[in-house]
Amino acid sequence: MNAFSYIYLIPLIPLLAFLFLGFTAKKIKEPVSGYIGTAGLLSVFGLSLYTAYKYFFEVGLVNGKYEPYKVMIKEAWVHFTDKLAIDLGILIDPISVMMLIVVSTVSLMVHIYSLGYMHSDTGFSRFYAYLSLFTFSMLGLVLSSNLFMIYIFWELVGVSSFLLIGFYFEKPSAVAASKKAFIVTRFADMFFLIGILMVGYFGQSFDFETLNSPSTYETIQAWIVNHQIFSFMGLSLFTWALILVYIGGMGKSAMFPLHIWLPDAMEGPTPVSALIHAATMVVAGVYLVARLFPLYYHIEGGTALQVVAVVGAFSALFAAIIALTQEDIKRVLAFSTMSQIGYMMLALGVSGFEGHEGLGYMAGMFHLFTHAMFKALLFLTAGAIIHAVHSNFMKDMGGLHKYMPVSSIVFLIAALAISGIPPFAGFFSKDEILTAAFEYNKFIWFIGFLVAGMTAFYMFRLYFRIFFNKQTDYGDHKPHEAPKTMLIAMVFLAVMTVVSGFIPFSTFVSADHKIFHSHIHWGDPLVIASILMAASGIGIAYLMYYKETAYPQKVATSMGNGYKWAKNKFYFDELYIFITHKIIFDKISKPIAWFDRNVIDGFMNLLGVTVEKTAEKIRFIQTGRMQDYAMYFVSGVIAIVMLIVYFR
Amino acid sequence: MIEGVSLFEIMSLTTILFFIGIYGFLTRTNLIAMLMSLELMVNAEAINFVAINKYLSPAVLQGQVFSLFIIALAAAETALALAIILHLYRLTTTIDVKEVEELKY
Amino acid sequence: MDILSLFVVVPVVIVLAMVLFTKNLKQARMVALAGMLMQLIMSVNLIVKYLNAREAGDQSIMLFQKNIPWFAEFNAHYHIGVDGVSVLMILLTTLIVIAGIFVSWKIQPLSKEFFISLIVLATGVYGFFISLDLFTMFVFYEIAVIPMYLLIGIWGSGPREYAAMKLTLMLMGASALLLVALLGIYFTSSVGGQAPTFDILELAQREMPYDWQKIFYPLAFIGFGTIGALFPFHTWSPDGHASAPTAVSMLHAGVLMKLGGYGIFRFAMFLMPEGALFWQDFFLILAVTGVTYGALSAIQQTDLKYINAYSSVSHLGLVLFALLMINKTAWNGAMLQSLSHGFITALFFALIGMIYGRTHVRDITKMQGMMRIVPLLSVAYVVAALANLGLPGFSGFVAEMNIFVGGFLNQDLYKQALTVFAVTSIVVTAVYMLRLTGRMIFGPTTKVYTGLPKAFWYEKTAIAILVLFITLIGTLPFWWLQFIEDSVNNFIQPLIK
Amino acid sequence: MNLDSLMLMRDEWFLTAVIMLLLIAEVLLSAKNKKYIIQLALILFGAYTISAFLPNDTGALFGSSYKTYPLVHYFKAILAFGVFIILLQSVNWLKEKLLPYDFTAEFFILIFSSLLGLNFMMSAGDFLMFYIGLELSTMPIIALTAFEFWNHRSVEAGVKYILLASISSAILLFGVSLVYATAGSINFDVIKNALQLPLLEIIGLIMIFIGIGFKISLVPFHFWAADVYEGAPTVISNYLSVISKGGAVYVLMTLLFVTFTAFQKEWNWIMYGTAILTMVVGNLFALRQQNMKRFLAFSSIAQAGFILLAMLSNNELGVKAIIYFLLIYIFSNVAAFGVVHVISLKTGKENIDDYNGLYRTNPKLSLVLMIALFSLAGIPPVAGFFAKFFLYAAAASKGYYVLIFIAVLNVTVSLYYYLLPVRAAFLRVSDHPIPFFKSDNYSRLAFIITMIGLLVLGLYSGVFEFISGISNIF
Amino acid sequence: MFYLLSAIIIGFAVLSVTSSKLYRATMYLLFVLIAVSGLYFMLEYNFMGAVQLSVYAGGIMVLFIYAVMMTDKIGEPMRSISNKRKILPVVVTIGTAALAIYAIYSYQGIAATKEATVTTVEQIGSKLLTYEAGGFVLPFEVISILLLAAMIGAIVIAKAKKLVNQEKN
Repeated sequence: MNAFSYIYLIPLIPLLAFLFLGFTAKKIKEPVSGYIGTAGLLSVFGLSLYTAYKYFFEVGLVNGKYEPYKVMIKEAWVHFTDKLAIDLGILIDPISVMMLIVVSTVSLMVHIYSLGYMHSDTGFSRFYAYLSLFTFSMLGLVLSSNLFMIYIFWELVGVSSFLLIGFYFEKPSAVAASKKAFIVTRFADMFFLIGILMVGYFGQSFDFETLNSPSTYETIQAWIVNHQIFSFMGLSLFTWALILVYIGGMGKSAMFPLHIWLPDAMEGPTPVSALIHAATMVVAGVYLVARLFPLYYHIEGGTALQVVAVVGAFSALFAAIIALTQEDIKRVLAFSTMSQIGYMMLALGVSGFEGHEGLGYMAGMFHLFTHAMFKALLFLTAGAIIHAVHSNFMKDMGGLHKYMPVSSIVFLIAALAISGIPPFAGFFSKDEILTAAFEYNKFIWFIGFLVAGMTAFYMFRLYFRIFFNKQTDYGDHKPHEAPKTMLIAMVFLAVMTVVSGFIPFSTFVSADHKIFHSHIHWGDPLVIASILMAASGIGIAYLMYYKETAYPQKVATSMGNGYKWAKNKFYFDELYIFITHKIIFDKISKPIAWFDRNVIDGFMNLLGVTVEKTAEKIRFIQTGRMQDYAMYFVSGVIAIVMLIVYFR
Repeated sequence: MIEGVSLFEIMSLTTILFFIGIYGFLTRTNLIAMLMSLELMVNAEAINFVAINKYLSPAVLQGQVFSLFIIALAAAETALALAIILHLYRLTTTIDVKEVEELKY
Repeated sequence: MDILSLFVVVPVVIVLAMVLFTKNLKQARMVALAGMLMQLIMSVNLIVKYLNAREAGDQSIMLFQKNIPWFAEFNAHYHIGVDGVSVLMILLTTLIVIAGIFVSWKIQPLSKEFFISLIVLATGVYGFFISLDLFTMFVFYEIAVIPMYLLIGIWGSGPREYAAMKLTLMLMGASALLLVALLGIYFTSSVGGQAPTFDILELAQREMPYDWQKIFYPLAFIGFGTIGALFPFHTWSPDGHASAPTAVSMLHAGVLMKLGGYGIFRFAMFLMPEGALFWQDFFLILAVTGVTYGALSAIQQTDLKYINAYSSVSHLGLVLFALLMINKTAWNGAMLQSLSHGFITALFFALIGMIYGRTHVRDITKMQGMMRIVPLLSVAYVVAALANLGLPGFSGFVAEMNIFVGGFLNQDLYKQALTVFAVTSIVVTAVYMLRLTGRMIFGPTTKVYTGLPKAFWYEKTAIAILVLFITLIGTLPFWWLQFIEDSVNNFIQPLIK
Repeated sequence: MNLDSLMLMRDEWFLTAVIMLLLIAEVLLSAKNKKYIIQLALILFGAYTISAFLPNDTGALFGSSYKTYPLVHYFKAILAFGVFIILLQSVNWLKEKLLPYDFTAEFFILIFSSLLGLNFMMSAGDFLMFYIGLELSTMPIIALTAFEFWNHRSVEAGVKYILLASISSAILLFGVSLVYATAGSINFDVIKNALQLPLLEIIGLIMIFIGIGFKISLVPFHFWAADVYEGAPTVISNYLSVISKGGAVYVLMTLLFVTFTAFQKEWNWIMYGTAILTMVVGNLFALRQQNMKRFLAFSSIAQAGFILLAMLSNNELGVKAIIYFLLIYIFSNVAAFGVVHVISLKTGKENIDDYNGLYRTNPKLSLVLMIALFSLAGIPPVAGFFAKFFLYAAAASKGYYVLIFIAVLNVTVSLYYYLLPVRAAFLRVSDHPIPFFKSDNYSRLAFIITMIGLLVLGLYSGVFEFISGISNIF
Repeated sequence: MFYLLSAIIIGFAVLSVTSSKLYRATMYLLFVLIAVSGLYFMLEYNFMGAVQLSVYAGGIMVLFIYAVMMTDKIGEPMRSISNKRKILPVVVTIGTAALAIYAIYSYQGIAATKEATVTTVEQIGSKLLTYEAGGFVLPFEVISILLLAAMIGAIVIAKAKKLVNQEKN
């Protein structure tokens, strides 16, 4: 066995916690269930750290390259053919270990945070059960060694997200949001599944190691060249397969146009938003692309990767525009998340493969890591605020700085980080993305650059409006600082936000698993430009929002319809509702249901009715008159004779 | 056999007689009249058997004996039928065929 | 008595015991339960014996065969035997009947008769699954179908007479087609002067003339397909399910509808491989239509049972679809799906029955927030819904994945496209399942229903049995697939030659 | 010719002896003891039935105008057995309705003569015996049809039956005369080899077919059946629908398979059409009937259509299938009619709607009804299924798949109406159900016998094996 | 002579089935029967002719006349069915008859007539009592049972009314 044979414990512990809490949800009272869940996560966190240490510093690096390790739990869990099977295995390589750290850290923090946040909620135990389920699924997802296995956990995170969004199941909006989230991601998963089927068909394997090995993509590439007819819209079917897989990732990662579920998902408890909809699950799409990166990069010259980049860039811009106008703080954060994930996608999309060319890849992963920290922090802080003022809307807030100083400071740290102000974590990762993009395509770089400024603006708009701006009268119900458990989590993440930028990420994660070194060149005009951009964004926000001013209103009016559209998220919800309800439900499903009841069933009934009617009618042939009967006798003779004569 | 008369003619006669009987059966409204039509048919058959026997296989008397049995059976049948019809008459005081059209459909 | 015949004999003995010795509900259900527990022990024993036999290297297609001439004149034998699939199907039947008994713990009126009919039905199903002779198979098939009439007609709800009649007539009409096919197979099997036979193992050795296969295969396929809810012959199922009492819906959707897929697998395709290939494309279209069509229809339904009935149309459509794909993976999926759908749909109908028994309403627009009222049932309902939409960890997922992968493994682009088409059903399934749970389980509680009794122990038992097996299949698919693969490997041979 | 050879005819002799003994008893017994006639008749006939099951030799008597061979011998026994069950069912009716008028002996004599007529008809070796047997089987039963002389319907049925039977036998006889003209003989053995099939002969054969078809009640010669069954006493309807039909089917079968083999091709056309017509019309008419007797009448018309399926086969398989079917059919129909009879006698109710809720008050009777109807519909494990299956098999053996297809569709339709009484009895509840009553012991015995028959004959193949052992009549 | 008889038979047969007076119809039938017996005599089958006269014209006709007199209101015409409803019977009977006659004439076997013989009473008698091939002793015996049964049936039904009346009183 190899060095990581204990690794199955990492997903197993949360699973056991889930089962235990699930079956005893009625009997175990708060806070015991919380402690159980947290204790489980603590051990997972420990194991993750141990794994990371062991991998990165002890066994992983061989000749300057990180060798993947694989722990097989059950070979051929489902056996399809001799080559295709779902193997349950754990793959340990740089990105999975990195994700392990992200997931376990954020999850642990959320567990701790929730001890305070979910205090005296009737569903306390249920909440922890769900959290454990989610953690299990997410850990499973990141550790999967097999494309199909990732799909399994993909679905499981989907369902835990569904359960957690709909946690307040008596609230119709929460139920609707959970439904929407599940169905939209499920819709994307359908493409993912088709993609998997195609990858399996062409690649003849579901195993990541096999798929990512040069021999596989060379074979496929050769096949593509030889089979030009198997193409659709100019792209080979395998590229389409990768795009379909990416659509799955788009659904999970809320990329345009499958993003509509994410804002609504904020109906869930805030810690959940922090964990699932900011730090971990939503980046699954990024992780998926990173997982299959060699395929994306090598097949047909990276056409699929271009799609990733374009979609990522567009989503980043699109979400940032919407985020500028939102009033609900969690929604601002949600769109911010979407925008940042767009960034990561963009980074992957512009990446090369080997050495320094793989900067984008590394930067994307790096951004994933830092973003997880600061975005989780933002959400947790937002949770503390909502906890304090019992509202999600900025109009109900203002001047909170004096009531909640700690929150204010950690929020500021996170906001600076996301805006890309050095020395906070976001700066390093974002800057490397922009560098990579600049080398790849100026236009994409420009989008990223623009988005960076917008990000700084809307984050500080948020910050100022919450903590400064007008002095709202909160009545007798004065806001107060969050309880200790919540603060511990927030402060820990704040520390992470500050320090994680200094991790030499490129020595750990790279597209070809080989170490390379990347440095920030402080004098580089790109760096200066981006810092300036962020600063100007902050500045404008300061001017507009530090005090209550009339500028925002003016700007909004001057933008006219543009503002309205952005505020209404460009009417995408309405479009989707139109498509699903008006077209699919009313125009397809209803006619089909009608058709079934009236035409097909009607036909069967008609058969019955016809027989009955005929029976009713011909009954009167039997008149009761003997002569008529005799008549039939004689006619019978004549008829039969005629027939016989005719047929003979 | 009858001199100068072929079996064709005799059989045509019986056929016509038979179908007159059938016609009577089909059109009469009186049960006894219907029974009488039946007698015509039975007679036609009896003649048939005798004539066929006489013309075609005079050595074997099958047809001629058959016709005797036909007459005997016809007598029995008529007796039974009349008994029932008369009983019906006593129940309903009519022997119109309409009286026996109650069971139908 | 050999171990297989006991599966038929024991139910008959139970029925006789009930007819002769029981008087009221309590006695009847105890006898029924005791008998079925005995069946359960025998089923488990059968699995163990089966595994041992395979372990010991017994490679014959069918194990534990028993062949007794019945109508020697017709060469019709009472020929029984099992392979992996039938072993599992027997287990499925047993479990669902047991769950059904628990669900009908308080059935009224004519309780004794209810259990008698139920067990008669089960007898037919057991017989069907073990028979290796077309004649025996057909006899058991009809035995399984006819008690349905009484079960729905007497204990059903709504337009029960209509539904019972429709179901019976459509199924018997289908069996009529089957009968023609069966006779056709029988008489065309006398090629080369051999005595015609009903024995499937022997029939497989004889090659039926291609022209006849082309004629009789569709008859057999539609005959079996009707009970397997093949579009457009499925309309008996919504009405039938909606009107049937709980246990009957469970047994019917859970087991009886599986007879269709099983029959096609075991008899129609195995005996008429060339016919199957000839008609493959045509029936594929019907099957795929059924898959999406059933799912789309389900969206519009508001009656719980109708939703489920259409869901069954969709999911069993997948079984037929997979069978028509004709490769091992898809067939594994088909059989696993039969099994999985059996448990899931039985769980659904059990829960619907329990909820209906409390609220007397099945319209999802009329009740909300059941989670607060009957938490256990609601949780189970959510579990069932998730299992139904193919969540990993539950049985539906592995089955469907086998089917889709199998479908896609065809070299033929047409079939791959159809597979893609079938995959869309997983989204639509999610839509209607979530719509249902969103309306009924979640949301603010409907006031009228507060204070309804929580789940009783016998209801919990039924739920526990079904959920347990749904999860077992979902988490340990390889254990179940070993049975199926063993059987599929043999039965697909004529088709992939 | 000696006594031994006369023993070949012992079925008929014994039956004649029974008739004579009853006649004597009727004369000798004093009015007070008349009621014992029932028991006496049952015992005598029972003894006859048992004797009928004893094996008999093959042979021909009276210049081959009388023939016997195992199949016909055992078929006679089967019919006798059927009559015996019917008699058991009729005891109560006899006691209640006929004993006051002192007509019980006459009832037995007439019904036995009818059976005797059937026996002669089946054993006939020439048209004369055939014709006399036919008349002998018909005429007593006509008298019995009108036996409920206080009931207008019964008398109407009698009138219809005798007039229509007369015209049908007249047509048959005319046909015989035509065949006699062309084939030159009335002896079957001679005719068999002398068939040349000119048009005249075909007309004759068709007229003969119509005469027999009338007795089997094939469409379009079936019209009398419903009216007569409905009007006649239930016992007689029962007898007509199974025994007399069974005998006629047997005769048709032997004529077709043995005597008129030359006519095969044309026969098949007739059979094909008539079978479809009979099944369809019988089913459609039965669909909307309210009166149980009328309903069963149409059902038995439809059943006749199914029998014709096997008539097409013209092989040994067909013979087996037909005989086996008739055996099962006797059991099923006798049981069904028996239930109707018992209920009608107790309550006077004969409509299907009157049966609503029957199971709740009379569970056993309902079960008998259900099993009988299932057997008629052909649902396993009841014997009717196997019987029908063999009929299909017989037709399939000659490749008539389309016909079988039509037949099985008809079975589906027939299932609908067979389920109607079941629906009434089991599914429905009524405010005024038929009250609980105990059937008399004779009827019970009859029901038990039929139920055992229906449940055992199918699953136990011995009976069928036995029949197939003796069914080589070619 | 034959043609005369034929004309009588057909003529009176037609009258018998169309006459609106039942009593007259009976008389016409009697003429037909007598004419038929004439035909038997012509065919040199005297025994049959005698039987026809005695059994038919004698016995059966008496029954008929008796029945008619019991039931019919003499002089009152019978209800006759409308002409429209006669069309079909006419067509069918004439059609079938035409078909039959066509068939008769198209069959040449009939033309092969043999020498005429006289059938004597002794021949008939011995045939009826012979049990070898060509004998008819069995039908002769069986018909006795038939007559017995028919007699019993007729008697029972004839007795019935009286009994029912008794019951009522």
